[in-house]
Amino acid sequence: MAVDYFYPEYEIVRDPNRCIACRVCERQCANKVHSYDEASGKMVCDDAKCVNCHRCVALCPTRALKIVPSGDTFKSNSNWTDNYMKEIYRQANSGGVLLSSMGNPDNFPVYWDKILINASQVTNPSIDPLREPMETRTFLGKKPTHVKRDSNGRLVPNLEPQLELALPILFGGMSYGAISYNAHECLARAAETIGTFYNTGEGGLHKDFYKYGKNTIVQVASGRFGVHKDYLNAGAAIEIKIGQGAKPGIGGHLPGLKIVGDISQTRMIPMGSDAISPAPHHDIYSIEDLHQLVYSLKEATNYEKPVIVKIAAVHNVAAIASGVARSGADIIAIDGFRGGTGAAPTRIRDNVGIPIELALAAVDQRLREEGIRGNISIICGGSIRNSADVVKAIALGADAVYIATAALLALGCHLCRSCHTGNCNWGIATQKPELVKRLNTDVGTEHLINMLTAWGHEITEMMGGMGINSIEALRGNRLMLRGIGLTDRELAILGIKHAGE
Amino acid sequence: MTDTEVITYIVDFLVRKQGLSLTEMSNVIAAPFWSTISRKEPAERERLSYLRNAFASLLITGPFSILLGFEGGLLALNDRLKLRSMVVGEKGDMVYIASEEAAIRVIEPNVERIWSPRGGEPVIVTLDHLHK
Amino acid sequence: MKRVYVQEQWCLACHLCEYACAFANSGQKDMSKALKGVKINPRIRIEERDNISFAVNCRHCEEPLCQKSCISGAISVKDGVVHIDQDKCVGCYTCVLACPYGAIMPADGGHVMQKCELCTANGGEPACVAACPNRAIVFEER
Amino acid sequence: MKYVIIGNSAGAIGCIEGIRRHDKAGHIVLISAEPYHTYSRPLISYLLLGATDEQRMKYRPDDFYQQNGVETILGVAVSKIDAAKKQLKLSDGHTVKYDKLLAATGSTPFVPPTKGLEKAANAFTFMTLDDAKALDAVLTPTSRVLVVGAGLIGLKCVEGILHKVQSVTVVDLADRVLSSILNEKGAAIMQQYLAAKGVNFIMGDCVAEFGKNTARLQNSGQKLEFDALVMAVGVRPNTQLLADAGAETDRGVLVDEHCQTSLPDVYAAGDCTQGYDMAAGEKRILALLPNAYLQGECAGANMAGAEKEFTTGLAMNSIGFWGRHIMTAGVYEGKALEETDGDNYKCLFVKDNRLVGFIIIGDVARAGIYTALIREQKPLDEVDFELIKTHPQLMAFSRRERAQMLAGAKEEEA
Repeated sequence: MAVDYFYPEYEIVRDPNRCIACRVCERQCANKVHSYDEASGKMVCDDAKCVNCHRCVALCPTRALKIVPSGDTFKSNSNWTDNYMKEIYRQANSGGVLLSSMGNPDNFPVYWDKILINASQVTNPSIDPLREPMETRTFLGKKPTHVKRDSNGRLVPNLEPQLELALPILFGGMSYGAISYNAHECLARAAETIGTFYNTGEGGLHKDFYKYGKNTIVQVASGRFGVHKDYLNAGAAIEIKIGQGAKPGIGGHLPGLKIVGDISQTRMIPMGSDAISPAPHHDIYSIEDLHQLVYSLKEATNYEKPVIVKIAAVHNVAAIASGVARSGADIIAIDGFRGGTGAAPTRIRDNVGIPIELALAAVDQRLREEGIRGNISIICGGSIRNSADVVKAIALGADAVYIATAALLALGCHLCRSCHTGNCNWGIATQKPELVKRLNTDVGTEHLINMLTAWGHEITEMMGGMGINSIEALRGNRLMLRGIGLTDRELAILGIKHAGE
Repeated sequence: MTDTEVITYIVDFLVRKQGLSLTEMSNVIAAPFWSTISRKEPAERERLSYLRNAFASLLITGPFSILLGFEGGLLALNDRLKLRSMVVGEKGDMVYIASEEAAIRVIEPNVERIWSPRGGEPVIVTLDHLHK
Repeated sequence: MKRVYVQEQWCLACHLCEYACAFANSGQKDMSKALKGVKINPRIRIEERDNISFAVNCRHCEEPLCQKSCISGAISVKDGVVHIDQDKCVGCYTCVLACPYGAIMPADGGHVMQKCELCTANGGEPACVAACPNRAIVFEER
Repeated sequence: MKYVIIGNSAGAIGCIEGIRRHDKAGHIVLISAEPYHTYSRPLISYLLLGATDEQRMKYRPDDFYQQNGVETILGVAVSKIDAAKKQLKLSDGHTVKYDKLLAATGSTPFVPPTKGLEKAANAFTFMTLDDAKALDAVLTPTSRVLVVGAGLIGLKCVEGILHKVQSVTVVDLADRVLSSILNEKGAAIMQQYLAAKGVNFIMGDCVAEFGKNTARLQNSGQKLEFDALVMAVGVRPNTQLLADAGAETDRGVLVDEHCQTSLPDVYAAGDCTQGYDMAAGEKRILALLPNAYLQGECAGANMAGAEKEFTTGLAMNSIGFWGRHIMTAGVYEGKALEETDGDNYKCLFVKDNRLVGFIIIGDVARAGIYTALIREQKPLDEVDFELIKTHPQLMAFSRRERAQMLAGAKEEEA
């Protein structure tokens, strides 16, 4: 342990007056941090194993535990931060690529927090959402460019297949394998109750969840895990995953220890083998090839389901989006660089990709300029943290948003960022039965429904404040936003005025 | 650009460019609520849903009360919440439209019919000679 | 009548229900003071083996064998809840011999018996159900 | 409808509660030779021990009779039952007519005829509250007490008085203590334990002749001195009244699964009856309070016109001495699975894939789970018997059965 030993980043503080040695923390810590010392009758803990997931803190009946930064620091150095030094120690010791989970935690600017929302005062009346109907129903899909009429002049509904949502919020793709069976069930049931959709992620769809098909978006990724005809037809829409905000340009990586039981069966890959999906779709080497995959999927599902193309927000995203809008896809999903992941190389997660706010604004602007904004709907994600982010995203031009990390938090996740270990103490990003059972699907579903219901109310409150009573009037309505602490360049990209104007 | 100009461009796009009827145009800019649509007959429900979905961004949620002149007649329309007032009066083959009932009665004290159209419900008046 | 029902598939064998029960029946306001250094004697008990676990407490039977077998008439039923009058109980354990669920046990000291009484004396909401982190026990009408 | 009940203990109270569950209005008359409010006879030893008092040992609250609309005739014995005329003759000359009758006459101590017994000073039996009070009255710290009978009653009496007398000697013809409920191993453990508490035992002997304060033993010829004598050899069911009325009896009054005797509209409950013992598979005397209550409740329901059966009569005993508890149930037949762990002893009796009996000394926690195995005649191959042998637990049952027990699942759709 010599050269690369470094003092744990966090340590557990146990209040001796409060601790009654009930050993709940010991039983509930899958990382084996806590233990009972028979001799002294006291609880002891090994901070080095702690991932700061707060399971013990949450369950301690006498609130005797808290987790604090250990305060141990190398000589302070704003260039060589503690983290960079530790990463070198780890790599000097392992020689391997550092893996980590969830979204980029670094101190890049978060544009959501620099955008402010409008409210009516005199010029137009604000609307009281408790008295007037407030409409958040959203249709995602291609909008017709021309009206068609039949022989006796009646309008022919030439509308491509749409996704109808009660709320412009969908659950982002998280594969069965990265997260547990119970987590998937919660997302599916909540989506069904709320009237929105959850995304299977690149792990295929467990046969038990086919019954939630009409609220499911089935993902087709480069690895084609679990993709077969029934799978494509089971969902309400098909999403081609080109990229993911946390790891643009590379494939997915599910550690072998998570490929067990019916996960390998659902993914149609052998037990225990690492599920590495290749970087590119090997049938899409240029934007033109996307057109073929889109239509082969439409062909396979009799043109009854909208096709979504999910890309990571990277440089030149507007041009990419424009290509996608012309590929026959019905919806484009853009995943910002803060988006989460079950496992991704730390370096890529923390340095590759651009903020979703800028990407979204740029794409919406470009499609409007090219007059093809109606070709596709835009879903943005990575990461939406609250309902204000949702309103800002829609005002910047999104039709709807994907939330994934927020959903995990609602299920109990405490963002300890160690999903790749498969040891999730909250029963979400794990396949160990004794941990999976920690997520009661009734409770999880209820929590997701509560969160979305709460966000729904908040969105209608904010809309009402702006005098808007239907979500369509908020979409792309940049007049409702103002920037603060942003450069003119950033304001221009976002297409919003500065606060005070 | 004033609100009036914006609305005029919207109507022009919908009626002239897209070829929608005046009623269909009204069903876009003052689209009924989804709850109202869902109570309609299937055919009507499909028609209104189609219009509201296809031209979603042209829905005007701010309150308005407009008079639109077109070759051969007049259209009067309130926003779907009817936050603005509008009254229509008739006497013989004369039609009077104003924000307030009092204005009509000043012009025509013996007006025969007078009513206030519901939000989003267009009132279309055409000149007689066109119909013969 | 509302009873405590077990949803076995969600029980994590964390034992929080036992500590909540011991505290609720301690008559004290501070859990640390009530239970520090104490070997708890809760009225709800966990059974666990491998990945299976569940909490057992009195089922408050409609035909309670304990009440019918009690030799001192210390056990009575009020609004469906089976109570023990610890003043009348002489600690003969006949109820322990009768209860098919093993849900009656000696109170501290072993002279009188104790059993779950659905926290009727502690505010009416079972403390064990409130403490369960995974809704493995629920208090409802079935 | 007029219900008449003879007796005032568990059987009688069970009957009242059984009737009132189905007939809130019918007139109930309860006749008891004892003057007391219903009290629990087994508690008399706890009374002497100081674990209870006359108020707290009442089997039901003071307002029980009034709450249940029961007219009580206390301190009066029934001298004759006229089954034909459906009426009773009381010792005070009155007659009481009945539509439905329950006889819960209990049992009386059996005192074997012994030479000179009438000369013995301070001789008592140990059955009623009066017996306990009379015995207690004569005891002094220097009293030497001779107890004839090392059964449940005798030894519980010893537990009640040991702390207030100088010495207690127990004599029993049987070779071991508590012979009716313990096997050799169990009895040995308990005898050793009780002896350690200061009880003197003389087993395999009986009293040949009594003097005023002396007792000469038959086999060993020993001469014992005593200041107080308790005769606790055994009890006899009180069947005379019903036998004279024509009811079919054997050792006790024979009752069917409705607790009905052979006489129409005449039921019986408690120690006086001989009812079906499901572990033994035949009708036996089951002089146990729980059994008396259940028979009384069943009889009451039937008397009130409902349809109730009591088929789960079972020998079961829970008896403790100074905190050391014994639990026994069923019959000791079939294969005996013994297990000793320190001063805990457990013996399970298995026959034809069923648990038919058990003896537990010491760690008696949750023993009711074993009792239920006997009562429900649970096939042992349907439970994890190896697991449940270690200690009684619901883990040994199937998930479906646990769902029925703990999750309120119905029989079929569990």
